[in-house]
Amino acid sequence: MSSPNAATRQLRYVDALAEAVSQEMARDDSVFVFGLDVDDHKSIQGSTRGLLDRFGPERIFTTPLSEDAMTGVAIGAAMAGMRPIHVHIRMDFLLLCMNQIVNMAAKAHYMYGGAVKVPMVVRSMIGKSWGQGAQHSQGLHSMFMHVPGLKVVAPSNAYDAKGCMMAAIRDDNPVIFMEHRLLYSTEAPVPEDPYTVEFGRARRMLEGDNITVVGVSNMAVECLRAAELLREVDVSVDLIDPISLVPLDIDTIAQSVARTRKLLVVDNSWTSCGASAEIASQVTERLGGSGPLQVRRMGFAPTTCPTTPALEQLFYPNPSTIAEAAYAMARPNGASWRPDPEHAKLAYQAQFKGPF
Amino acid sequence: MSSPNAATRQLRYVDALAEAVSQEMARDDSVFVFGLDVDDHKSIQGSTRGLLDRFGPERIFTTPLSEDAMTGVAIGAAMAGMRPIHVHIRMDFLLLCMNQIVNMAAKAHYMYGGAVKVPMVVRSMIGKSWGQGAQHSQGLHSMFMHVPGLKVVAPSNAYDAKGCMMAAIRDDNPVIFMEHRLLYSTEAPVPEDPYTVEFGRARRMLEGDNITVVGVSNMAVECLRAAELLREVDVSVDLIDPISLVPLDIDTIAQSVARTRKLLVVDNSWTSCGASAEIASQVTERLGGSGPLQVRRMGFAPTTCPTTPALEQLFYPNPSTIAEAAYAMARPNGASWRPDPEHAKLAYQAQFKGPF
Amino acid sequence: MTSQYTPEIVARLYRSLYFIRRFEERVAAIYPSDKIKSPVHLSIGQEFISVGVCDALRSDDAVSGTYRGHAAYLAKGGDPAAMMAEMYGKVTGSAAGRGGSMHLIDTKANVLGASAVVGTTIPIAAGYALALKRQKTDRVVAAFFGDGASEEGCFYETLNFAALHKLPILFVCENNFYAIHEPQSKRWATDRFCERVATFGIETRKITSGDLFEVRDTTAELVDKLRRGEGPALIECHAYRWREHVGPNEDYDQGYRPRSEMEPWEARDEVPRIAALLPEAERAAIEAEAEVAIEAAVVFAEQSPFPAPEELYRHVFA
Amino acid sequence: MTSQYTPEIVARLYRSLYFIRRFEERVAAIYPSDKIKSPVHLSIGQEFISVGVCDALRSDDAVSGTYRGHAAYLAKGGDPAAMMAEMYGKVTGSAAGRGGSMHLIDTKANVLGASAVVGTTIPIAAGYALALKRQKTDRVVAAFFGDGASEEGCFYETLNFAALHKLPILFVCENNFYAIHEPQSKRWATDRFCERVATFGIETRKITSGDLFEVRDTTAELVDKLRRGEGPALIECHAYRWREHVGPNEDYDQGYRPRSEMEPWEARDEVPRIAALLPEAERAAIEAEAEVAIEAAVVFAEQSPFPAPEELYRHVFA
Ligand SMILES: Cc1ncc(C[n+]2csc(CCOP(=O)(O)OP(=O)(O)O)c2C)c(N)n1
Ligand SMILES: Cc1ncc(C[n+]2csc(CCOP(=O)(O)OP(=O)(O)O)c2C)c(N)n1
Ligand SMILES: [Mg+2]
Ligand SMILES: [Mg+2]
Repeated sequence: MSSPNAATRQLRYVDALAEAVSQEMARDDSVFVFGLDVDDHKSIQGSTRGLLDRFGPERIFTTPLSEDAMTGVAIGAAMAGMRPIHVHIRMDFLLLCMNQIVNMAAKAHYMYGGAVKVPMVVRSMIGKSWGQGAQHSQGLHSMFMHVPGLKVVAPSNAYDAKGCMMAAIRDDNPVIFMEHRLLYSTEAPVPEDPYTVEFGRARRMLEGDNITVVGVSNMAVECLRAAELLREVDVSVDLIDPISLVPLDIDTIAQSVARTRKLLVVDNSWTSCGASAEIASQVTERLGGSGPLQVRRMGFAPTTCPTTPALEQLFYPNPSTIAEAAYAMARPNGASWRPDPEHAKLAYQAQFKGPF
Repeated sequence: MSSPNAATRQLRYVDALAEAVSQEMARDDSVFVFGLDVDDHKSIQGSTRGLLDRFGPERIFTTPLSEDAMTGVAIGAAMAGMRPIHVHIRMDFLLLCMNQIVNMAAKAHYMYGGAVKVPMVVRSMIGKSWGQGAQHSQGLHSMFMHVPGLKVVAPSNAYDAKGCMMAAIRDDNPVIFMEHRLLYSTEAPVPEDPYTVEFGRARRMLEGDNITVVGVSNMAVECLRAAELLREVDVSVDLIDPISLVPLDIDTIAQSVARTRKLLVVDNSWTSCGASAEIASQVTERLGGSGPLQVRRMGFAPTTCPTTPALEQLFYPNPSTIAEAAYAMARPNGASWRPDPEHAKLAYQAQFKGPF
Repeated sequence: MTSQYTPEIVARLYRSLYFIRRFEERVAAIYPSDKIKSPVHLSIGQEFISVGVCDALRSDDAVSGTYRGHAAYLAKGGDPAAMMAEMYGKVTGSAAGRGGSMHLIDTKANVLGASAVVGTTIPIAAGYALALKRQKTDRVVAAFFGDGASEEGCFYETLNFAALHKLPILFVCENNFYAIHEPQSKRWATDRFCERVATFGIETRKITSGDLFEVRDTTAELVDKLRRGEGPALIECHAYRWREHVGPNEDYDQGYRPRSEMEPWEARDEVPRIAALLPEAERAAIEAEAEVAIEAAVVFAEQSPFPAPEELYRHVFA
Repeated sequence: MTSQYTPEIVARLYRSLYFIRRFEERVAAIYPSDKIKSPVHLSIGQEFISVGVCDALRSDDAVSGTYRGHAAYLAKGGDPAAMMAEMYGKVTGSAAGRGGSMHLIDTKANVLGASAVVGTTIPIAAGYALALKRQKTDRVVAAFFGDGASEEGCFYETLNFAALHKLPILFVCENNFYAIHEPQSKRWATDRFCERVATFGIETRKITSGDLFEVRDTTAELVDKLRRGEGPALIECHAYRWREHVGPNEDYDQGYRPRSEMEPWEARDEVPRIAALLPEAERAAIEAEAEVAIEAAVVFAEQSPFPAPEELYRHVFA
């Protein structure tokens, strides 16, 4: 991770994304951005704001509704030496692109014996709340983690958003860049100068002794709040944000679990064959033989995402359910405990309002 | 599992598939079969043989090369009360169908509040050897296991192939039916009368005390051979074939591991976020806290599948590498051991010849 | 408007048209209260297409709609109370509160469920039509979709398959010239859309008038052919979306399209035009009846309970 | 054949055509030895298309082929020794032994890699063309694909995008009437293929003659327009696959197609026809040269080593 000397200021996640892309486009002519609606006045919730004015319609342009072919176009342009950033307003739409991403982008470098590279970034956003429902809420990162040849990153804050985006654009491989709608308005100190956040290095967000908690994407934020709640009942959490899922910094996670012997992985998707399964398995393969190990995964309920808020709130882990689960693991012999739900709310959950 | 009284005879896997479909088509007019090449003289390596003659071109027909829309057609026909079987000659091509399978087939029943059902079967075959390479070799079951609403089955022998196929056709949900090219010619005793193999019941193929081995799809067969080799060095294997991956009979697996405290999962795909990760995680969640637990996963090498036999043979687990890994787990303090590779070969590996 | 239009038919058409317009206006009015926590894509201004098409269908024919599907759902006879309850997220909703505005369904009225992934429902509608054909009925399916949806590959795949198998499906493209904020000029290489579809051997009609009667007549003629097994047909129908892409408001201040584009459409709005064809008393009665039904739907939605927590786990598998 | 055909050009065309025919015949001859453990899809009978198209391209133009891509690879100047080694699975292969017959690539000759998933390379070729355009070159891409591939949705998506952006891409559909064993009548609703493509504003040509010179002339004319930035073009070229879909043999005994279908194509085979245009000595010299080069490729493949085990883990990431 480079440590830029430049001044930092508070920046929103969404603006950090736009700034990263803008700086890279200025630095490198071969970078371009395309995808439905990247050039309209809403500019993907602001995450592509300013790019059209600055770089013109040859370098940032919308497409027809043709996600499959457009992914192929990105791959072809990348093979020819350009650095496309292909944007999707929901991760669910990547299901239309699976053939190109998995059969071609992931494999081209290997399958052609190293003769070509596919330096492209696939940006997509996970939706949540306000009736996003079955088809606008999915976190599909595990499908990409499954396939060799793809990098997968999921920054949880504005600093990492900018640094990962710059690293993704400079990477010579296809990078699946997973964003979360509810993180867009969250702020963090972000240096003005360009910098990269290196893939494969997890961030220890909190140091603690009682339990290791890994939070993926916006679940890192929810875990942070859970850890605050847990501190009130004297449970100290070693909280880790993997930032990048491929490559995965399993060393940092395993070192922590070697100490706590308790691992809770909280993901932004279903647990079955999910990122949480991978993290839990790798830790167990390393540490299971040396003594008791408590492992638990949390993620989406094993159902389709319902639209009604009455059920939607039960579909996701939240600081309260996370804290409750972590407490039960950390104090297996104590009485069960759950934080006051009102108290457990996250600031951004109160703010966010639809329709999108 | 129903136990038919009828006579059994040796049948090949591929013929068991055809027989199951034929019997169901005869029983139920709403069943039909479609997909590229299902009605040609090669009839998907024989797995649809005889259906055209018996049931005519309205009930078994080829399609244009349009996997995405054809999956939608299957879903629509299923919603209207039919029972389509959509056939793909390679599982890799399901990547073209992900949007329809994941966004619609898996979700329709839930997302519409139970108003519709989607009883369809998606048959697809995993390819292996003879230069199948990057795009004709993938086992993508974990992507489907990730998504609630899909059933996933992977029979490893002719008996289960017939029974699972009948169960899949009768199931009111979308079922991803995963076959393996190298299993097609393998024989087993198969009753002539119709019967179903119930989903969610694993089969204990061998009873043993030293280690639990789970083998998925044709890896169950490779594990069986590995277990034979291990018997020669006095390692006894509790070998489990899950048969169905969703629903997954984790009870049978966990009961075994509770005894052996050693679990080796061998899958027919990559391990990262794979079926092996899910099985390992569920077992760990249940049993990790109660004492040391050795867990290991084997699967495809974490690379794209190369075509050259020189590398392809290293890409897959085989009886020799499986036995070696299981031995190391069962005898952690012993010297390492590996069976004689010639001895370890499977009969079907010697037989199989390309081009397909 | 041809002479076949008896006063009864005109009244029926107006009943449907007026109801949809007012129902959506009511949704828009409720929206700021945050009681409807669902992305809503209003069809205001485009309702005449659904009304015209659905009136030419039988009740046992099926309709497949989109996330902008309020009009098709209601025009086909979908239950308005269940729809309103669905948008409120109530257990009495058409999808038991799991689908919201984008996934309307009413199997009794033969409204197939809609999808939030653009284009996905097109091949599904064809599959439904295949089943109808195999069942030797003369039922047909009308599949609605937008101009944007027609850019997805699955649309072409479906055209080819439907034509090859002579499926009883009427494709209805609601061409409103935009996909979200992107005009057609940035998405379509040419506008030779019907000409292209025709090369599959599919009969096509392009309707640019905004005339409900033309939509109905055209549909009736094409559906006759569908029932005779002559294979699929397509209508491209021009229309204009009066409100923002998603949400209750107008958005002419956003700069991506001028209000002047909408004005000709507003000027020939079918709601007042068809109203004017009816005797005043009848018109008033139809409108009063609609208001009562809409009010009843809102009350039903408001008073219905939310799903109980254990509902979360129901219906994952059938 | 127009008067522009100097003896040099004819000799060059024959050199390429004869080489490809003999190279594939050699592959077929080797196949039963099991040394080539790769599914091979021979282009025997269809080579004239690749030869005609590629001869009209510059060496800095690119070609995108398919799993039936031997002809395009060789016609564009791909290295035959690397290709043969690739089929043998040797480390000296064009893809270092990781791709086999279905994934041929030669970046020096501007042969983009091929895919075993039908249709996938079509949009990739368009992306390559987009890059060439952005780089302000006048280079073009020729994208080969089969009639079956044209049924995939991504083909239509690509046509629309390529036309919209006026990309320098020549689509070349090798229409051999079959996808594996399925005839077009079971896959295409109509054969109004060029007409359909033209509705995107794409210039199209249909070549049914089997004439290499017509292919070359047509390509030359269209490529001129591409270089001038006038947008994409498409050639539909009829041809016939003489051998089985995959593998080295004929398969007229299988019942899905009669040998009589092939006979007219065999009768106007371009190999002897163009041979006859050359002076005997020159023809013989070209043929002898080809045999030597093919023999050298086989020797190279035979003698090259297999990749070492650690090669398995190379090139997962760049
Ligand atoms: C596959 C897919 N891509 C993108 C989107 C985002 N999106 C939602 S609506 C829409 C516009 C669709 O336009 P059109 O089909 O013309 O319908 P209209 O909204 O104009 O009625 C887009 C791009 C989506 N939901 N699904
Ligand atoms: C997406 C996909 N579907 C199916 C297949 C199986 N398959 C391999 S070649 C082929 C036929 C393709 O026909 P066409 O495009 O006409 O090319 P040809 O073989 O005739 O040269 C098919 C269906 C595949 N490889 N990829
Ligand atoms: Mg539109
Ligand atoms: Mg063909």
